[in-house]
Amino acid sequence: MTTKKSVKATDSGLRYSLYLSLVLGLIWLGNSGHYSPLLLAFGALSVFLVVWIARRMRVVDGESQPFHMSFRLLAYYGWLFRKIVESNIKVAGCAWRGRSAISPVSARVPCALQSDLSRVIYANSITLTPGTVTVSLDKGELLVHALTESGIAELQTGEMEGRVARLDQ
Amino acid sequence: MIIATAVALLVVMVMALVRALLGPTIHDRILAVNVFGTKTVLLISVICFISGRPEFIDIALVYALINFVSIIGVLKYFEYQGASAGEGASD
Amino acid sequence: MIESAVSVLAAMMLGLGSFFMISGALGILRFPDFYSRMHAASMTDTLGTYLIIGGLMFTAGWGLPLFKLTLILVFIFFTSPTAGHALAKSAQLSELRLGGEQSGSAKPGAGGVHSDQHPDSRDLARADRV
Amino acid sequence: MELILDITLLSLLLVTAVYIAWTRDLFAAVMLAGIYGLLSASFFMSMGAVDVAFTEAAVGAGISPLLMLSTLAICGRAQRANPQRAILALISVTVVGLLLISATLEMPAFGSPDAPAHLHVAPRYLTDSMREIGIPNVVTSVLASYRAFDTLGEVVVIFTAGLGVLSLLGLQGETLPRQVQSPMAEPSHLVLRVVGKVLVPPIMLFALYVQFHGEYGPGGGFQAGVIFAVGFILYSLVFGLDAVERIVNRSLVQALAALGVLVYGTVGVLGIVSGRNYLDYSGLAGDSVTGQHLGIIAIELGVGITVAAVMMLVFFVFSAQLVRGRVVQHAS
Amino acid sequence: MLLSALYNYWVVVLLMMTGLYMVIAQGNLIKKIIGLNVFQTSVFIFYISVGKVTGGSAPILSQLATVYSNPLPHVLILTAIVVGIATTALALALVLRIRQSYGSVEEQDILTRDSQC
Amino acid sequence: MGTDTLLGLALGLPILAFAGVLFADRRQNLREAVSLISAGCLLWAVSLLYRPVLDGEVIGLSWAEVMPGIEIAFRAEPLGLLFALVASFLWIVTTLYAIGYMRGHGEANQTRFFALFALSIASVMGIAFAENLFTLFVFYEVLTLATYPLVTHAGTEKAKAGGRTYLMILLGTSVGFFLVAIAGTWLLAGTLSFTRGGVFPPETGPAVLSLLLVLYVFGVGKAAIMPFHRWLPAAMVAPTPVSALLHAVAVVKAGVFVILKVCLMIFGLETLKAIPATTWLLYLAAVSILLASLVALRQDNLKARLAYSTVSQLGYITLGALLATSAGIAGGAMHIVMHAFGKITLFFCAGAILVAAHKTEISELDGLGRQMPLTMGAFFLASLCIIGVPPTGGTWSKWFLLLGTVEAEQWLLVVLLMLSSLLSIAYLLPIPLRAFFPRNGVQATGPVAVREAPWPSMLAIAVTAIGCVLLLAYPTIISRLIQVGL
Amino acid sequence: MLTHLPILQVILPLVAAPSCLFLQKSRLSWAFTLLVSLAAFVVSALLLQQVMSEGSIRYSLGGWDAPWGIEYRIDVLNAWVLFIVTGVSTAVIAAARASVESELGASRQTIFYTLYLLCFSGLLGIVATGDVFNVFVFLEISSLSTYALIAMGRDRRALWSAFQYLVLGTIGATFILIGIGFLYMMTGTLNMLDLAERLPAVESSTAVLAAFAFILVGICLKLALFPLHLWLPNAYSSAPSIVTAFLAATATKVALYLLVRFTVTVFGIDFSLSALPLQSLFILLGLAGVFVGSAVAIYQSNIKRMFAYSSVAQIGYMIVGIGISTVAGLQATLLHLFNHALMKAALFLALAGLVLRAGGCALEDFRGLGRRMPWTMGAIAVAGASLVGMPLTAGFISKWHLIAAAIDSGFWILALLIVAGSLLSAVYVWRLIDAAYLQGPDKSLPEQGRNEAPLGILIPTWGLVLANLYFGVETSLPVTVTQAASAYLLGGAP
Repeated sequence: MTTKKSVKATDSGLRYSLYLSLVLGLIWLGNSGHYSPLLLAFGALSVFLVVWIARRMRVVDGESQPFHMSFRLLAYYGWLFRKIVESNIKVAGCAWRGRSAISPVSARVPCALQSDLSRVIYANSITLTPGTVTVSLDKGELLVHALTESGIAELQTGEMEGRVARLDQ
Repeated sequence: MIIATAVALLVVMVMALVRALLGPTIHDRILAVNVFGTKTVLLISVICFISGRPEFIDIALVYALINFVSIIGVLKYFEYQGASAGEGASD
Repeated sequence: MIESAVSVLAAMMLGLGSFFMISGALGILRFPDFYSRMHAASMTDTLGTYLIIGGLMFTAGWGLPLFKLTLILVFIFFTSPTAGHALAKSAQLSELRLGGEQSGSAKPGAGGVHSDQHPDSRDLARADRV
Repeated sequence: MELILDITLLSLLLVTAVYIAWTRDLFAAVMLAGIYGLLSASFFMSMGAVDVAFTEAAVGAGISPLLMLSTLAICGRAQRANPQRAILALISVTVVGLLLISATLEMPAFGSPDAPAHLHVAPRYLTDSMREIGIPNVVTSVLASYRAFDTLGEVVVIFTAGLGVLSLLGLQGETLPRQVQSPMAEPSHLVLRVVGKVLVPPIMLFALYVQFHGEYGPGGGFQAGVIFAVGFILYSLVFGLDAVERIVNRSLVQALAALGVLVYGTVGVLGIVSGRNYLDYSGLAGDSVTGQHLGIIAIELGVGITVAAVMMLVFFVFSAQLVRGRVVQHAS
Repeated sequence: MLLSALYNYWVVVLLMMTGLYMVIAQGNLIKKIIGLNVFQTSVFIFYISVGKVTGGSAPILSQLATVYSNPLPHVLILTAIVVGIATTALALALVLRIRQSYGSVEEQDILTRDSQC
Repeated sequence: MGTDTLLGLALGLPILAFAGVLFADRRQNLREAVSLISAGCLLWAVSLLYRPVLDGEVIGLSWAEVMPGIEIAFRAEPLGLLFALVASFLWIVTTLYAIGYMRGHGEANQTRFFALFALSIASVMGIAFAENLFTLFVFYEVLTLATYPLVTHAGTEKAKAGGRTYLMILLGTSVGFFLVAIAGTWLLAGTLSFTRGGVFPPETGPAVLSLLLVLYVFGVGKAAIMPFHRWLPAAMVAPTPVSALLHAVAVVKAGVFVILKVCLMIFGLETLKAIPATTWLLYLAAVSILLASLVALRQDNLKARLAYSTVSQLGYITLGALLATSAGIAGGAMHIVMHAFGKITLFFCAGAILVAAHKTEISELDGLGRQMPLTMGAFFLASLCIIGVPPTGGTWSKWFLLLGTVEAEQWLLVVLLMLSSLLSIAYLLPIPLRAFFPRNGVQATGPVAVREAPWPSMLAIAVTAIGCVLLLAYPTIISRLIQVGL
Repeated sequence: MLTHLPILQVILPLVAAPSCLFLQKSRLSWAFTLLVSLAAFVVSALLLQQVMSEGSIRYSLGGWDAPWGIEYRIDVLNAWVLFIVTGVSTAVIAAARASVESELGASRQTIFYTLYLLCFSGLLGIVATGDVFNVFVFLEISSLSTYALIAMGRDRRALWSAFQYLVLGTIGATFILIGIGFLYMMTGTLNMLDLAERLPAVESSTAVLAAFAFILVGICLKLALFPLHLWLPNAYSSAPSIVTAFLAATATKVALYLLVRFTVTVFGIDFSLSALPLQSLFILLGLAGVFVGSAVAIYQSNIKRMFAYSSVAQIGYMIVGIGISTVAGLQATLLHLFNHALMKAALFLALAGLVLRAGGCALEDFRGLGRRMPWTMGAIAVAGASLVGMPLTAGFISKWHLIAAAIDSGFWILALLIVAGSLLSAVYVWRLIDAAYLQGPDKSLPEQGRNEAPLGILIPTWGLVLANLYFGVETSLPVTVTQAASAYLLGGAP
């Protein structure tokens, strides 16, 4: 793991746990329909307990709470959703036309992203678009399997990688 | 319309089950189980809405959670096993 | 007036979702080898699920169930690619080697996947010999 | 509509069960057992048994396939071909089956509201539980108050199973081979690690949510305990067994398991101290309804703690066997 | 019609027979445990279908529903599921120990190795 | 001294002796002194009881109440006293004989012999004075267990096999039939105590009664009725004092005594007559007498012949009991005494021959009379007593038995009795006669050194031989007791 | 405090089990278990005394009355079986320390005692409860802890027999669950007395018949009745000796209690007799159990396995007692329940001492034992005599009542067969006594001096042996209690 990332984690550990407790509180309130004082107290207690356990597990850090990029992330997800719908229609077509339409191919796609989080987002978004699946994630590249060559070609244009890179600044 | 989706979900589950039963390789079976799991999540949510008690969708969330963890558990089995080591350990 | 529009939208989304669902399932059954089936499966996971849950959201209207449905949506949004990725990785590690080992160039053709030869039964045979 | 759903689910169940019996590949059998659990859970859902669906999902589809898989990892996947005593089995099974089928002919029709089962004891629960115990989830009120002693038995069963597994597998030399990192922790599993880190806290919070909302919706001590344990299991799957052992070591888990049962037992004894019978919560607070309320929350907590502790204990002991199995492989 | 009235119970019986067959006939210990699970789950399904009232919704009191299905079988089955998982966990632990000391999980091997020494 | 304490003493003394012998352990003289003194005291205590029992005084003791209606209790009544008198007297004589025999023969672990001997006497006392069937059954079992180690005294494989058959038959019949019979009686009659004139309510069906009777007769294995007699010759493996104990003093006598008490005090003479099974059992007893005598005729080994003769003589007593006439019962009781004295003398002589001349087969005994005149003389007298000929007391018992059969109009049986007496002459008398007048003229030339067994044994033989003769003269001691008992 | 006796009886060991896990030191956990067992024994004695004087006690848990909440009903039968189980447990645990330490090693002691307490509370829970489903739950508690306890045996065969017992036990328990499900479906209630009232109305339907058949088979599996007894010899011979001592004396007895409770109280004796040919079925199976059990026991070389087969035979006797199905027959069974518990506990404790000293309990270890371990062999001899049914021992009393019951209802042949069975048991007891006393020690073994079992084992063993003798002579307590119980159950007396 790159040293740069660990420095950032310690000084803002508190910030991340606050952010995590905020998210958890939101989930609790959203879920429980009953806001009696007793239940709210239990809610606070359990949020506190979970945050404490999460800190012991050293799970609370930049990667798990990417609040620094949350707004840009939403925009990216909007764009990603459009991509998903597109590739879905393509794959549905292949599915209906049957075996002849598909030409499965696998290739290694270079990926220049530094931070783990961005590489994970990039890998997941490739898998999310149905035509392509990230098979393995190595140092500098991704092994991707695609249903059709067009899928691979589209990836190699690097459009998605650029968008993910922009998220990281 | 919900009932139509419920029927569609059932059909998909049947197809997933067929793939699980036929599946030549083990991974086909795992894939089928994964698909089956997510379809059950949807089926449960649809059932909640059909029976007019929408507040029970927590269960659907638990299904998704359990499905995810069991898939990870299965794949962990393969990590420890590895295709060859699996049989080696069995004699 | 608005409810009828919302319910029509919901019905349409549910219908579309079911269509994608069934096509994905069809893909799982018809595609020749494991990896292509995975694509079909991830398709049902993504669009099929989002449309159906979206439809349910619209039928549920504002309230507690809406939040729960969004929670489910977010959860599936995170877990299904990870599960897909993990599945592909473990397939890669065990017997279904991918041909992609060669250089980075995209090699046309079915790649090195030796798909249709029922490795499962061979797998069992080896186990029996033990 | 319910009928179609019901019949298809049951037929799917039947097909899966027959295939499990038929297949010789144990791995496929375990996978199908997972599907079997999911199917039965959705059947319970369509039958309106919400809590049971919750539990069956958590247990039937979650925990038991995991445990079976770790056993399979050590015991190997092949099953010997010839099922011996097949004919004897078939005969005895068909005899039992025929006896049962002959008994079903005179059973009250499925779902008929005037079957004796719904007329004698059950109506009081549905009508009076809101007045006497004041919580909407009738199943939880019956579970935790009317038949609280059954649940105490249930908790003790889980505790016994945990101890049994511990006595069998837990005591074989505590030295865990430290140096063996879980294979998941290598860089190539980046995706899983990051997503794991994102997911673990919400899972645990959801578990606690289920714990405390046992009275209002489906859920309760047992389901919460299992989900809490699933959160920890996910963490141990992703970050390795010794990472988990650092957070909550084995003696703490044992203590927690015992603590849960003690909480339950002492809540009962409080009933006696407050001058009523055992496990009678109405004496715990001013008026009897809040007393019941408090009592139910307390015992649900006890159940949750014990179940979570035992599930974690069992899973850790099993994966320790797996790790020991793997080390032996490498060494030999 | 007759089919819908008793279909549940017939499926329960068939599941029970499959489970029992697996436990008795299959030699592999893990298969026996899976058989035991199937057998127990069929009993759960029986209890729940006894508790079902047509048109009755889940036994959680709310304004939305008036007719509820019978909560008592649900409570019983919650306990029975716990018992089932407890037995399975213990059985699997036993299988592991048997595998370590006998070297196999097939009933025949165990019996032969038992009779030898 | 109160009669109850006397009864307690009679029961307690042998147990004290048992403890004393165990305590004395290695020290030989102390051990023998203890058994002799306690035997003497026992005889004294029992004889003191003679007068009160004769006057019909009720003497009873109750130890523990096991179950409602079933208790361990004792009562001195005439028949029991008779048996106790015989047993205690013969205990002294046998101890005396055993001292000589053991010293002469150098037997191993004698402590065990004397201790278990005392224990069997204790159980005999228990049987004699038992107030009800349950107490009787308890001591009956103790007697079997106490005598088993004596039978396997030698420790050889043959002794073990003999012991095994001994135990199997005795335990088998006692638990198998006797216990079931007792349970049946308890259920039908409601009580197990011995009462004059029978316990069964009049309306009990004859079928059940005959079933019970058959169970009783076969249940008492010690009475050695034909199918269950094999343990007696098998027990012959034991050393002579043990055989004496078995055949004459305790075991066999207990068997027939129980038969007598059951017939008299449980069924009662009238009911016994009415039961169809009685006649069948009578013929069985007769057959067993005849067959045993025939087999005895062919035995060459001296002790085997004596064993089979015991089986046949017991047949007489059982026959007497089953005749269901007062004379028959009297004859049976008398024969217990006569047979005891006669058979014990024969066994003592057999022991003496073994110790002095190391001979066991009858064919080797030709011309022994010259070397062992006293033993052979006693042998002759004792055989007369067994046969039932005037100079010895045996005549009385055979006479009463004959009277009984006549009274019961069993003419066939009368003929059978005559025939069996002839047979007993055939297998007993030739032994002493050939000892004094060897058959094939092998005249031992010149004076032959008289070598007899050690003096204590000879004293015992003399006492019992004289006893046989005295019984002819003074039968009244016994007959008066029996009259009161009937 | 006295009103809470019924629940204290079960809760005491139940809550003590988890707290026992916290005491890490083995000696402490042993003392704690002994204390709890003693307390439970005192409670059961008080309960028995209270029930004998005031009649049956009702205790509704959680304050909810009978059919809705769970209810504890203690009548003479419950109190009697509770008294036996707690008494035997106290004696067994008193002797447990040395034997458990040698057979289990130091590390597993605390877990052993915790599991023991769980099994103990499970058994008490089954006996005390008046609710049918509660029986199933506590049946599972006791069975699970039994499987774990058996699996702690030394050699690997313990694991295999534990697994076999688990499979059969679970099938049995699930059969009982099916039976309970049928009963609930037909009557709508789970309380035993409520069931007894509502069953006659639906008696004719095959569902109730199926329920009866299923529950019967389930209990007979747990009871190790003749055809379903295959798990018992393996389980008892490979388990640690203390576990065998406890199980042999209590586990099958509780299952027998269940059989009596279901056939008499829940289904009613007349339904049970008419629904299935119960009378001839039980007598036949019982006798078959007696003869097969004793015959096989004679040829066993491992003595623990021999006494396990003898347990199968003795259970056969009890089943015959129930088969006679008269007040006297039932009383004979309840008496034999008590006497058999005394005998078997004494025998297995003595064997524990032998295993501790000689390392195993094969027939060879018995050669010359009379000299090497006089007290232990003495205990085995007397307890063996009681097993055979010699007069003045407890065994005789139960044999006597059984024969009397058989004759009373006219089955003369049955009486003879029962006695023949006890003769068979005399054979295999005699093998031991013959080897120990009458055969000289074989010369090959070095002449060991007298190494007697530790006092810790001898005192409880001889306590039980003396109890065997005491109750052989002074039988007022067992006879009066069983008389009241069987009269109450069958005779309809209050």
